[in-house]
Amino acid sequence: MQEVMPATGVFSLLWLLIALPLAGAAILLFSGRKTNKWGPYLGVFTVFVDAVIAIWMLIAMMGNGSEQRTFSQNEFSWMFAGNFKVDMAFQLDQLSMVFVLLITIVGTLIHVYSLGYMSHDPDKRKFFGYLNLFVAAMLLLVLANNYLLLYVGWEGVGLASFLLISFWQIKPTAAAAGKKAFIINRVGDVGLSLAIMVMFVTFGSVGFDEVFGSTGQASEGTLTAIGLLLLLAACGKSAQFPLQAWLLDAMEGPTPVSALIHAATMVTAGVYLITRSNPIFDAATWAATAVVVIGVITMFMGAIIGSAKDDIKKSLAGSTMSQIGYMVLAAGLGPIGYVFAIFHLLTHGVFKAGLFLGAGSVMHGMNDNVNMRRYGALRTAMIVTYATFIIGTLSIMGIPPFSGFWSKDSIIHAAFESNTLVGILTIIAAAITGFYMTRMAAMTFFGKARWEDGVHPHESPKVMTIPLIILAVGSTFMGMALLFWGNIETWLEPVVGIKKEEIGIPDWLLMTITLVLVLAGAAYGWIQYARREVPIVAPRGNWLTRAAREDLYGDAVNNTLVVQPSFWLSRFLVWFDGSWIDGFVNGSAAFFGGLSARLRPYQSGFIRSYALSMVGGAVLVVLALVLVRLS
Amino acid sequence: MNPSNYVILSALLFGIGALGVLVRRNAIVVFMSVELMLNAANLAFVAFARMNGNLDGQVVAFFVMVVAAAEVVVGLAIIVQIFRSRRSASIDEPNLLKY
Amino acid sequence: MNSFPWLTVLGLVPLGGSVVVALLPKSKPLLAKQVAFAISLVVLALVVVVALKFDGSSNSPYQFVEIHDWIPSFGVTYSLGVDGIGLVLIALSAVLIPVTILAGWNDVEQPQAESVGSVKGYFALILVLETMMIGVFAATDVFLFYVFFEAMLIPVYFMIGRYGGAQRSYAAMKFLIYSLVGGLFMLAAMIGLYIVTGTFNWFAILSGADIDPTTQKFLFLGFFLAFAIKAPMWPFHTWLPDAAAASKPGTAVLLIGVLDKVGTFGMIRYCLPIFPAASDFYAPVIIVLAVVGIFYGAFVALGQNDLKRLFAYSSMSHFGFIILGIFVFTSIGISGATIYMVAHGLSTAALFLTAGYLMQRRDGSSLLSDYSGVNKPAPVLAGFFLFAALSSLALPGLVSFVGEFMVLLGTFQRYIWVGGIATLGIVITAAYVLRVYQKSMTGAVGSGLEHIKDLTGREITALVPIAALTIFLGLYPAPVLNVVNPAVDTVMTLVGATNPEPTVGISSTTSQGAQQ
Amino acid sequence: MNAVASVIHAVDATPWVMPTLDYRLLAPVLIVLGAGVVSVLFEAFLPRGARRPAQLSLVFVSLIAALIAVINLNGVRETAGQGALAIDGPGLILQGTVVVIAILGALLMAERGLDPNGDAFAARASSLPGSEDERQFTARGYFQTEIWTFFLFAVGGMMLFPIANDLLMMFVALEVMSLPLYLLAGMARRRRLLSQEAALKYFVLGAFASAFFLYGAALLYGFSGSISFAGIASSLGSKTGETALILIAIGLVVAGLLFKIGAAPFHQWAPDVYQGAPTPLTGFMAAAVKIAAFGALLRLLYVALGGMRWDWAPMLWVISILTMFIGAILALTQSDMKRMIAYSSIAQAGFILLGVVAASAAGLAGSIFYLIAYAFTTIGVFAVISMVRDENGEATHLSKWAGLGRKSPFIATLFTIFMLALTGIPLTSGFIGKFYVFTAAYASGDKWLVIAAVLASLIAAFFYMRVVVLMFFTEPTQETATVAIPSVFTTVALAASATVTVLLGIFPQPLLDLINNAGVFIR
Amino acid sequence: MNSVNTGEAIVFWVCAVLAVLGAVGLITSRKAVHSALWMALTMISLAVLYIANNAPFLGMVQVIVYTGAVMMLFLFVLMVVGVDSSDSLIETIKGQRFLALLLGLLLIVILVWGLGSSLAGLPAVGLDGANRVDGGNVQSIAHLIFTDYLVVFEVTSALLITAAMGAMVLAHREHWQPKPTQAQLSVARFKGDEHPGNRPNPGIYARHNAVDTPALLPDGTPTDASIPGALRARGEVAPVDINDGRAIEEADSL
Repeated sequence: MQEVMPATGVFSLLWLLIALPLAGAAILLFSGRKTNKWGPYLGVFTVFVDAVIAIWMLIAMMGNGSEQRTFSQNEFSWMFAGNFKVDMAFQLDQLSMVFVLLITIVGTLIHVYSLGYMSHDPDKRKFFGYLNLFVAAMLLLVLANNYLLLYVGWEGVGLASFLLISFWQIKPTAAAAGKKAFIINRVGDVGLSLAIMVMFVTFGSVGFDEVFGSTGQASEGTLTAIGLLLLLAACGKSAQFPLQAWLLDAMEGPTPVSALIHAATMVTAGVYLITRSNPIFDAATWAATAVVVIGVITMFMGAIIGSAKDDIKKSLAGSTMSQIGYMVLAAGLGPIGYVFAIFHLLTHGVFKAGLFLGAGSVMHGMNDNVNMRRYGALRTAMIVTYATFIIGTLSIMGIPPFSGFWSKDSIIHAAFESNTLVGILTIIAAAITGFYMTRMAAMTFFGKARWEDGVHPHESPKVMTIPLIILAVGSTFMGMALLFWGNIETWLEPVVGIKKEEIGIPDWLLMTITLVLVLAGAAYGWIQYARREVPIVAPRGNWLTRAAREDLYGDAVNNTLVVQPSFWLSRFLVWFDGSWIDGFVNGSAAFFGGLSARLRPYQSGFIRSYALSMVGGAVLVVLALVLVRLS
Repeated sequence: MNPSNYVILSALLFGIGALGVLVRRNAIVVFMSVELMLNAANLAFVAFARMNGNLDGQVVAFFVMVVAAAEVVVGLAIIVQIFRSRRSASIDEPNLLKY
Repeated sequence: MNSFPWLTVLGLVPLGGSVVVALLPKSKPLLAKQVAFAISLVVLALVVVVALKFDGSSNSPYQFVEIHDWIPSFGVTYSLGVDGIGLVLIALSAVLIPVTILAGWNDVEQPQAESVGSVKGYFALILVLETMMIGVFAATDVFLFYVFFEAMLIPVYFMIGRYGGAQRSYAAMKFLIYSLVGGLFMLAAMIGLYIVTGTFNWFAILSGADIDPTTQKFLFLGFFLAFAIKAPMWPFHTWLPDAAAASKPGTAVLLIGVLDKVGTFGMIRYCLPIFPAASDFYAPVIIVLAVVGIFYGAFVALGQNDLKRLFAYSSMSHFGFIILGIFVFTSIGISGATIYMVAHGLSTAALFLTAGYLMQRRDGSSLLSDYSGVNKPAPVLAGFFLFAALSSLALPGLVSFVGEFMVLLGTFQRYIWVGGIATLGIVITAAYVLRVYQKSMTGAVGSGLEHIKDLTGREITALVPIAALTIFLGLYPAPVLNVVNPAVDTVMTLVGATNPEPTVGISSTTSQGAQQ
Repeated sequence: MNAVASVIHAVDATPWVMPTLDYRLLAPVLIVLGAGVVSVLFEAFLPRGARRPAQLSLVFVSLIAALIAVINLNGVRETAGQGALAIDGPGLILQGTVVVIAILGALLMAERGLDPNGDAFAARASSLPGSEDERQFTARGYFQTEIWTFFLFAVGGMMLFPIANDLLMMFVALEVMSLPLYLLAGMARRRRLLSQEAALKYFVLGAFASAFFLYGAALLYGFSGSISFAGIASSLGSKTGETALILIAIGLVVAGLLFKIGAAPFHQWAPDVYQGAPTPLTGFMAAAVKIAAFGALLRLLYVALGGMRWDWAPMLWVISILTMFIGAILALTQSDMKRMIAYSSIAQAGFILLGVVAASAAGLAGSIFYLIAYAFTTIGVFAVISMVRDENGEATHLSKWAGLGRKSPFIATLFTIFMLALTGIPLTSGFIGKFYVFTAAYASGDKWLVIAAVLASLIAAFFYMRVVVLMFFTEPTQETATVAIPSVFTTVALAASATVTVLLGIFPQPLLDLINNAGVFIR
Repeated sequence: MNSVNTGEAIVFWVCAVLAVLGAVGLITSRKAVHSALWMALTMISLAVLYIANNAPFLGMVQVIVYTGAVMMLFLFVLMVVGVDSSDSLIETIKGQRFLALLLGLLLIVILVWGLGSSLAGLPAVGLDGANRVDGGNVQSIAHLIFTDYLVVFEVTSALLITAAMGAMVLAHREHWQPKPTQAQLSVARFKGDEHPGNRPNPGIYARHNAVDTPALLPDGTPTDASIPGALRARGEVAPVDINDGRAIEEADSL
């Protein structure tokens, strides 16, 4: 167990990490048009300051021994009743630290990039407000010291995601995509809620320390339940099967959003959750296995979808799914894989952000056209973008020495350590990665220009390219830096533990096989899309392509199984409410009205009828008396 | 024979009077039927007075006669008034107030 | 200082104010509004004072107690006092009234053919209603409670019937009759209670002998029916959509935001402590109905095209949560339900007021299909609408989340499966709330909406306190929990329920120790 | 034979003892009946112009004197008039209420400010409707002032009815009360055919009911050998046989009284009579007759037949439920205000019967409270009805009340208060009344009766509130009536009834104390 | 007199039959006058039965008050209303007759059964004792009326005043102007335009003496003055051929 240190020194600023962007968001969102001018800069500034603080904290943390790197700050009691008590408390440990760094640094870059990308948007101020809100929520997610507070960040990033996806909400598709993202995420949130509840019922607390501290006493069934529920949560946030359908639609949002939220940070929250909950998964093998299965499935789904999409962002989104699938399966492997899941998460955060921003840069130059079939030969028109994008591509494909190579190779290795089949599957997926990334790069930058009329591709302004360059540098060196200089394995070990197993084949062989397969895939992509003419209208393709273009029928399945039945039920209940429940109410009113109308004729106005009823009454009264006496 | 036969007779007369109220349409006849009922009650009072051995019943009967006389006067006045307005003594005729 | 009759004064101020407002000349509607608003602020200030003087850590759960004989023949006392729950709900009313007045500043003024009442009348009625609401939450005599409970109907009846929309007569009547159904059965049960206990005074009833279970079951039904209708619980809910649809937004806010809380408040205050055995006996049925209500309301809301009806059904769904929280008999559940009441009051206010602003900009149409793309011409309005929507779907960080989660947790603690199923409700909630937002606020600007004005300063001013409270209490609910929890503990003791202990490891004491 | 023999039996004649009459105890009744006689003299000897002021002064002075006389008897608990009258707490309260209601009723009847042509009574009841005679009498203002004689006699009868302590007194009081009312009911100035019809119906059915009462009384006498309630009560304890006789006797006597209170199925006269009779009289009648008749019913059942409680309670149970529901349900579809209130009064009678069924001290007190509350409210209701007019006089059709709240908010508000009281909404007298009788019934174990009453209240609420809907939630139209400005008479009556209605709702304790201290009937 | 001797039994049976007969006649006669007469029969029978029951005073009062006063009042009103008025035998209210018979008979059955079962075999105390106290039936009743029932007795006066006054108010037509005296009437008669003398009788000098045929003035011209106003108003005046009279004269002269 790690020792929990009080948050002193720079760590006393923990709350500020969250509060700064939150304040930024509040100012930007509530201040009105007055702040239009300087608002975006404020947005950048807050995140930048966060990044500075984060780096400062990192330095401070490295000054401590590896067992004294957990800092906790308790602000106040948040919810409490009976034996339930949750604090507004933050905790920074090594795992959080890397996330804080990722979020603040990549966040800063993307904020800067957005200054250019969104420069013409009238609602720019709001955009930065949302971005700041996102950063704040994401930081809360990773800094929370208990699951419930984590949940706040968890939904907070979902909210920011919703807001940013539907940022251009005048487009119905964007609005719909935002809603869809939120609702599907909510399904995952149900999982998280329930997991928290099970934890509370089991352990009497939802704090990380308390839960993990007594994991050993809980039954495996309970832990499996918690694990599966957490997995459900992770599926929602990280777009894992079967809750993957929202991510592709989420590309309706502005590209920086896709980069920050739907590639680098938010979607990896699921991985964070699983990794953070490692004591639970370690004790619940079935849940861990499920995590692996989900990861594998999503890894392939994402890859296949990414291979078929002509929309550059959606293709990248498919790739994101696939890469997160890697991370998830790695996390599912247990102590063997946690570190590498996080490792890959970090490298992926950087190179995928770069790729997305690159794609954004391309779109910027192509009048926001996202169809790669109308790209081609852009390498000359936008050289910086081209260069950084290619670096990113190489990185994600796992070509040495780019960052992706190190992290992905670690995962493949870990997979083999755990289970040969999973290992083989990861290699195959890597090959597909090679294919679709090459396809993307080829369609965009190589081949003939297939531009639409009136499009004049041009390089993006500095404010956009500089972040690209920085991210490209990161894509290149970060893997090595983290692995060798940063020593990520030992860094994270106190939190997640680490375990090494021997595998049957030597490392170099595995690496080679992987590389060969990736290159084969890349070659196939090159041949298909750089050498050959790319038709402007997509050919029909085989069944897999068609299915992939339909997101592997994810929406169709959701519609058939969930959405449509819901609407039918809703319509039925509306009818039922009006006709039956309200019908009963109004019916009983009508009944008495009708009864009244039916009885009125007996008040006939004839004295003799009245006398008759009086005689009847007298008889009734007498009979009643007699009957009572008799009974 | 038993004195209670008087009571039985009064019951019979009472019932017949009630029946008369129900079936007759001439207001005056209806009213006569009511008087018959009062008389039946009187007979009962008288008979019970004898059976109980006190005179309260007879006193009551006496007062009932007074009351009945007053009632007759009022009743007939009302009937005459109605007759003047409507030229009819039918009890079914005044039938504007109903439902 | 406690001898000062704070609660009486609190109740009398709005009552006197309403008389003043009613006596103002008809020709000066503005003055009437200003006076009404000022009085509501005075009440709010008084409530703040009372809240500050309230001692959350005190041993006596009821404070500011005043007891005077009222109708000694019936054992009826004029007895007031607040516990945390009552205090919180009084505060909620005191906050919502000025907000409603401000938001509804011009609601009854427009030359609308449908409305038949005078401007000052509306505001006078609001103030009367405030008195009744304070009374109902502060009464510590069952009879007194009932008096306020029933008398409260009348101002609302007039507010719906005189100032409402097309179906107002029908809706007002339906509201009244429905309420009377509950009220009269409660009267019968109350009488039964009196027969059994010989008193109406709350403290005396509690200290009195236990009622035998059979009687409890009988009497409980009377009380519960009244509260279930008021709440409204499925299937006693159909008055609410009609009432909400026919009333002015302000009326709807007070109706759903505060008035309906009387139902759930009554369950906590009266059903549970007085009839513990019956509560226990009926709890399964009620829980099932509550869960049905959660989903039923949500699904019907999903299919509604009328904004006000939709919100009414959503409220019904929310009330399902509240009732659920109450009847699981856990501290978390009941505390959560109380927070949920506050949260729901705020979110309903936000929803109805923004929807009201919106509708006012389009001739009062409440049809969802009449709106689209409002975000473009009126971003502030859309923003508040979104905020209200998020508050309604219990976004973490907002006070509604605190309530909802605690309710669900409390439920889960007691009945795992019920809690699990109820949790699914949050998905549907998100679905219908966002559907409304998507349809009305996003997309292409609907015809006729291109030039609508964004919110004015007054309108924003009305919403800001709600939003601020929603966020503040979402992040820092302690002020509410501090006063509510002792009251809930009292209820738990009275109902004889204990909180389930965690299945393993840390007992409650050590967990607290660990977190300190 | 015997008959002849008995006549000449002047053998052992005993000297007569002069009956003792405590005039203090009889004072209230004597004042009112005496005033009635004086009123006859006024009619005979005063010039036409002087009659009305004289009669009005007489009426008010005598009623106030009677009220003082009643108050003077506070705490008295004994029989008077050789046992014919029972002067006890409940009786005095009922008597006092009758007097107060009579004062209010007299105020309504004296009103001449609402209609330029005079009060609500026909100038000449004997003139033909629509005849030249009628026109001339009206135009010349030759109003009948005999109504005040009748009124005083009726009040006298009502004051006797609840304190009658033997069957004969009760019967005579019933007739003294009823005969003038039969006459007055037929004397409306407008819609005279309806009024005469009302009188005929009231009279014929009333006489019919009296006959039932009387026959039942005969059988009771036959059973017990006594007509005094005390004698009957003691015979119930001592006699065991003759069950059928006593049951039939109870049935018939009670049926006769149920007629007067308008309980179903003896209720059918009420709507017709209420609608046809002159409105001020309807108000007075609806309020005061109910008090008197319930008083009598209570005394008969509690004092004379208390021992048969287990026999008559279930029967009244049925009657009560029947009455509540028939009244409430039939009122739902009425379109005439007076008629609707008539049905409402039937329903209210059903509620009061709850207190009777309870057969306990609480039941008695509850019934009395309810009666008082109901009476004041009813007077107020009819005061308002008499004020709402169009060019044809009183506008009793409901459609004419649409939008009245807009045209005359104050009067509409008062009427709303009355409707709320009749509904039984808290803070009005009606609520406390309902509460009290329900409590009494519940305490006596009639739980399900209370539930039934609750249901009936619910149905009743619907039509009461419909009036509010009509007045306040509807726009005025061309048809809408106007509220005539009344003179001081109606104003005072209205103010008094509204004040009492609200005060009893908020501070009922003084009256409750009064009623509870009054105790139970003397036996 | 604890039991009924034979003589009384005979009286009872005769009078009972007559009383019931009268009652049945009362409710079955079509003509109201007949009903009244039937009722008188019942009344008198009852009077006899009262006497047979040791109530001679009541018997007499019955004859005087009922058969004398009340029945006369009835008959008097019957004359006012129209002595010929008779009920049609067709029942107009649906179900009334059936239900009336049903309930009426049920009532009778209940009463007769109930009373019969309760009273059968019950000994009668008899009034000898009671009557003897004050030396006779009349005295005893008087004693009671003026002691125990004094208040009732006094109150009854209110009833009688009410009745008298009610009858007056409802039936007495007061005049709104003083009644003209004979002198005033004759002055008015001669001042008016109308012919002060008798009007011609119908049909004088006309061929017909039917009322609708105008009389002929001495000069042979017809005059409407002989025709009742009602007929004139209805226009039912028979045409008169003036020449008719002449023709007759001529014929006579021939």
